[in-house]
Amino acid sequence: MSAPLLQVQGLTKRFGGVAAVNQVSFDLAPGRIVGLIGPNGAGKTTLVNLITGVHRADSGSLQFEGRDVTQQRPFEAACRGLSRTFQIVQPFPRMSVLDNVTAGALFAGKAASPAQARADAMAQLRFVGLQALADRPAASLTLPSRKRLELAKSLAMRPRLLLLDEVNAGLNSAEIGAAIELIRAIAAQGITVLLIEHLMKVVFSLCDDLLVLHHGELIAQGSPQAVAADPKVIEAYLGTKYAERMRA
Amino acid sequence: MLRRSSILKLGRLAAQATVTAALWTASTGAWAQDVIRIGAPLALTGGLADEGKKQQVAYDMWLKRVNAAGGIQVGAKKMKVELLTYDYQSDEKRAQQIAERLITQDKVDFLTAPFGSGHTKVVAGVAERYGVPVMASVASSETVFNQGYKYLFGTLAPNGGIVQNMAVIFTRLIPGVKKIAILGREDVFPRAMAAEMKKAAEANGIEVAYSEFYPVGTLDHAAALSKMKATGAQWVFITGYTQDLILARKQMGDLKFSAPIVTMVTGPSYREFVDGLGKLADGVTSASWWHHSLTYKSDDVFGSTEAFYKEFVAREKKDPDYVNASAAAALVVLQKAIEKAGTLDKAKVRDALAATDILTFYGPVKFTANGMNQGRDLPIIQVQGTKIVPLYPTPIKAGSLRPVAPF
Amino acid sequence: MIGLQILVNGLTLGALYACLAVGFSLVWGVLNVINMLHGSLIILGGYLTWYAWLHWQVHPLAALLPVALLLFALGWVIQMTMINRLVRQPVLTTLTVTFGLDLILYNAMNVLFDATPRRITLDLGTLSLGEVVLAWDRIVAFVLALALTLLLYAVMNASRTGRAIVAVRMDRDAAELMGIRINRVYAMTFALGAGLAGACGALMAMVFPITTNISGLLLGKAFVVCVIGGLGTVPGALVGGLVLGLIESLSGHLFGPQNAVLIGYGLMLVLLMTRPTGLLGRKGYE
Amino acid sequence: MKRSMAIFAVFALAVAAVPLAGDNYLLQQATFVAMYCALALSWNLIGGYAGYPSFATAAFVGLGAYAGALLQNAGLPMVAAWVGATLITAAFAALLGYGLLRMKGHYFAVGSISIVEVLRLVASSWAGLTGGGEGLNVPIMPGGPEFAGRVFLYAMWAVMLLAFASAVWVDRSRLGFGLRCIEQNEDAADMVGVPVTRYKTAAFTLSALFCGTVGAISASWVSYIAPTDAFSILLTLKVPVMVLLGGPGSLLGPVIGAASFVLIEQTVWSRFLDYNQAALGLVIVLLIFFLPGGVLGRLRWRAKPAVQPGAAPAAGSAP
Repeated sequence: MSAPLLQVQGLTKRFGGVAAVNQVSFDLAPGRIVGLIGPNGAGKTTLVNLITGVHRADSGSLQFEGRDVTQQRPFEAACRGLSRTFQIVQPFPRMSVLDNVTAGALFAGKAASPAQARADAMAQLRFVGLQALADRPAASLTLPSRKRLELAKSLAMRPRLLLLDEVNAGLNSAEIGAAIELIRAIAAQGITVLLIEHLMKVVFSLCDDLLVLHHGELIAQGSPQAVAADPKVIEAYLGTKYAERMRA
Repeated sequence: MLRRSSILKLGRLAAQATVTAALWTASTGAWAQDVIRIGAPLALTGGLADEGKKQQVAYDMWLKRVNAAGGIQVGAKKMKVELLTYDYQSDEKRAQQIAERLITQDKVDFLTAPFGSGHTKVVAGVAERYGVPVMASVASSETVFNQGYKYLFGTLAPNGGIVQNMAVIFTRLIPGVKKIAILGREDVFPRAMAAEMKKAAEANGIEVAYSEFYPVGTLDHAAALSKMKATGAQWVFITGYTQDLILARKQMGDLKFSAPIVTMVTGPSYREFVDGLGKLADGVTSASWWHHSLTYKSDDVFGSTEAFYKEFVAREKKDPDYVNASAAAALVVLQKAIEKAGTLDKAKVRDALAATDILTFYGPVKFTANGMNQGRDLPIIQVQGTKIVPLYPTPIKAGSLRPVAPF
Repeated sequence: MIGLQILVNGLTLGALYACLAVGFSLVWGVLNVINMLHGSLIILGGYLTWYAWLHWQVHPLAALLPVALLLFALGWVIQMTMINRLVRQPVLTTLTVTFGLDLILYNAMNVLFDATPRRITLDLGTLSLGEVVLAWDRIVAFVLALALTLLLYAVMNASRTGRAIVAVRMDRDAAELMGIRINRVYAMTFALGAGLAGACGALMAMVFPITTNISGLLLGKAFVVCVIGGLGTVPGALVGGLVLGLIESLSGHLFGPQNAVLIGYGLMLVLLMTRPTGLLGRKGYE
Repeated sequence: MKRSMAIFAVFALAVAAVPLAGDNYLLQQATFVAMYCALALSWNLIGGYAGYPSFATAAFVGLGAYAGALLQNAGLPMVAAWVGATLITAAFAALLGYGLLRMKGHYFAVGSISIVEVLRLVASSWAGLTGGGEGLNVPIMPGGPEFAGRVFLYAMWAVMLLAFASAVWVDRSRLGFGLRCIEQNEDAADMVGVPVTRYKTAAFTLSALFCGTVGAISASWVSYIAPTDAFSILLTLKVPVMVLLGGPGSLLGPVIGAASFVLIEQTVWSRFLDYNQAALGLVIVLLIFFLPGGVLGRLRWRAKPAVQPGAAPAAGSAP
């Protein structure tokens, strides 16, 4: 197994007494799709915020590609190839779709010049199928298109680790199918993906491994089948009915 | 290829420019007839709005009298006088802009300077470059006149002289004055007066127990006054603009802080100081460059101090102060110089001004080498009841110094 | 003992600063509008009170309420006609509009009253407690500052309008959904702010020489008090005022009047950088 | 982009040609126009592009004036004093920016306007160095009024050109793009890899740079400075209004805004003696209601994308 891309040791974050994330430790190997599941309020988004420097950890450490990044700021994380999408989409409203993605390419993607960045951005738009809307202002997009814009922007940042925060929330089943294909294509480019997801269909069809978070603590880790059989996970999150269906 | 929108825009900009240019030429078309044009930048808004209005009233009184008498005798013919006024909003850059405009655009023959030493310096700087004589009616700090300007003349005597007399007279009249507390406003004239007072006090053996400055924009003097009270000084000396001094005197009342001599520079010489304080103003001494109870007779448009006083009271319903008198006197002196030179040639009028040695309703005016009116015994005044009473010099003495009533 | 006198000076000055800032803090806190008109409104209140005292011998304290109501109406008109349409605009726009209005009001007062300093020469005398001396008009200011703050606190908490204002402050859109007529609430808030400015002006006429020249200074003080005290709370202005009064009084004594005001600003900048919500600041407006 | 530069070139030539046509007063008007254009262009970098409404312009102008005057009095030749003043102001802005730019919106506005007041008080109380309330005299430049008029016109004109050039560079460069991202959504910009603090401080320092030069030049021009005049709250409020009149966040907006504002103020101010301030106030209020996007806003019919598609790739603009 090659050196882990991301090593998390004893990461803890308290918001006024409540331990949103408590002593979480795990490693992410490069090139794999890892699912991060858990009930609402389990601390999934907080964990992502800690990894991408939006919040500062109270204790514990983060190693990315062998370098200690515990105290990194969001833009440093982005430039190191650690990009994320937001649960609530955060576009640059008055900029065109093309410029939104160009921003990613120009800064984190380290494009040579604005013109070069625009070319890379156009490529990403074609990849996610938004090239027709290139000139439209980002604010005018529908929800699924916005989700794809987020994806295109993150890809333009040439990430090595992509954190997708419920990127399929609010999509209908057809759109989810397309999204799964898209994520599989992204992973095929050698990008490691950490997927926060509630839809078990997506999780079990895409992920190589699973991390289960509950009350800020990591209660299970391993292949989807093993995790689904774990009584703690069933009791905390999956529910007994689903577990039986899975085993049958 | 410039598209339609930019042509449209250029067109509008050009149109806007021509319109404004037309407006300017219209206003300056009048220089053809033979009229003496005097430029007057005044602060009608902003921090000095109150003082600016005082100059405006005085200029207008002189102007009406001169034109009523047919104008100024320039050599063979009498020429009417036109006064061009602009509001420089107590803003230094605007004052410079207006001086430039009056000289180059409106082609004025002479200029008057705005209120205060700072802005006088700015206007004088411009006038000096063009060689246009400037009459400064309210600038009394040496720092204005030591710039080597040849075309600048000021009717106020140097402010140093005022405090010297006070130090001598007050200590003689009121025994036991051993300590003085000085509070000055950090501004050109008030700062100079506070510094002069410190020197005069030390020269007369009075211990300076407190000497501080307060910045422009101070809304409260309690801290300084409390400290001054603690020094037990018998003489309190405070300089500033009228609103600073009204506030300071009121706060002295608030702190039950009094001293045998309370001197506030140039507050009491203004009517609004007495109106604003009522009985608190009683006993406050000050010094001034002029007082309406002076009895000068003069062969100028006003004829005598009395006549100027009567016309001012009739018009403004209150007593004139030194700013009104000095502003009118500045134009009287200019008129005399023009008549003496017999021409509007700026250099000749300048020389006539430099050689001025006349008596006006405002008092004797004789310019020294740097253009300032010669120092002489300046009136020391005290508020007694609601009247402003001159104590010195002897010819106008109308009362004797009374210590301030303790609380 | 001069220390006690300094403390008293600081508190009475602080009370004045609180009066001055309470209306400004309300408008900034609730409407998110920096009201550059506030200084001139205080001066207008002062001029009206002075005028009533000079011509009809109305005692300033008696004139306080009518003047406040008059400015309340003026505030309502200004808000309804102009500010309402701009409340959602960024700070640059609202600040610029109120700056433009301030120029108009300033010029109008300059023409009507001209800039000569005026003061009501009504001395309420002083109160001596041992060596410490207190002027009655400053004591009245102290009482008024407390009264205005308590009144505002009561209005904000007890009355329906008050709760509406708080709701709007917390979340304008949600409040609108609850059936609160936003424009009326904004008009009420801006008018209340103007009324408070009027009340403060009436009081100032006894203490300060009223002249249009100091309208900018009063506005500057309101800025500092709001930042120190913190937005979003009624007692914010009171606490901010008292703290600033004490700081200026103390530093005036220790470092001389030259640096007193400077240190006040210095404290504000430090707070702005470390604790922008100020000493008491919170999101809502309780 | 090309069109804006062409229009600006024509405008700059017109300003430069004034000495041929007009008398000294017109020349002085042109100098004021150039001065305010430079200030508006500088303000636009932080107020327009980055969306941080700064009211610190007068603080930088005043600081530049005092630095320039003190250097000149210390014997430096005039132009060297101007350069020195510019560097001092830039250094001050960089230091100040680090602290000030942590605040946002209203707090930033209030924080920046209080800097003007703080510097005025420092200039007033540090009498030993700055002459305090007495002010500071600056040696009058030799040569007659015509010569002086031209020197100061072309000095301000040069600063205007430099300010425009830096605006063009920023508009095209990575910094400009990053500032636009910050203006629209600072958190998203952070996530996308924009070094937010560094870019904001750079924009703030750049916006202060030319204000310092303008201050130093006007000190030599007026040859006398005092605290209340050097740090003028009126100036610090007028400059953003000018950019609002023209159209913030664009290249030409500040120039159109500053030029028209100075012209409006001239005609308004010279026509109404007692009511000029009210007239100016009315103009500002009407401007906000009827020209929300500024002159350029009104002329821009379609939403212009932030980076001109197809515009020639900016040669060598990758810093």
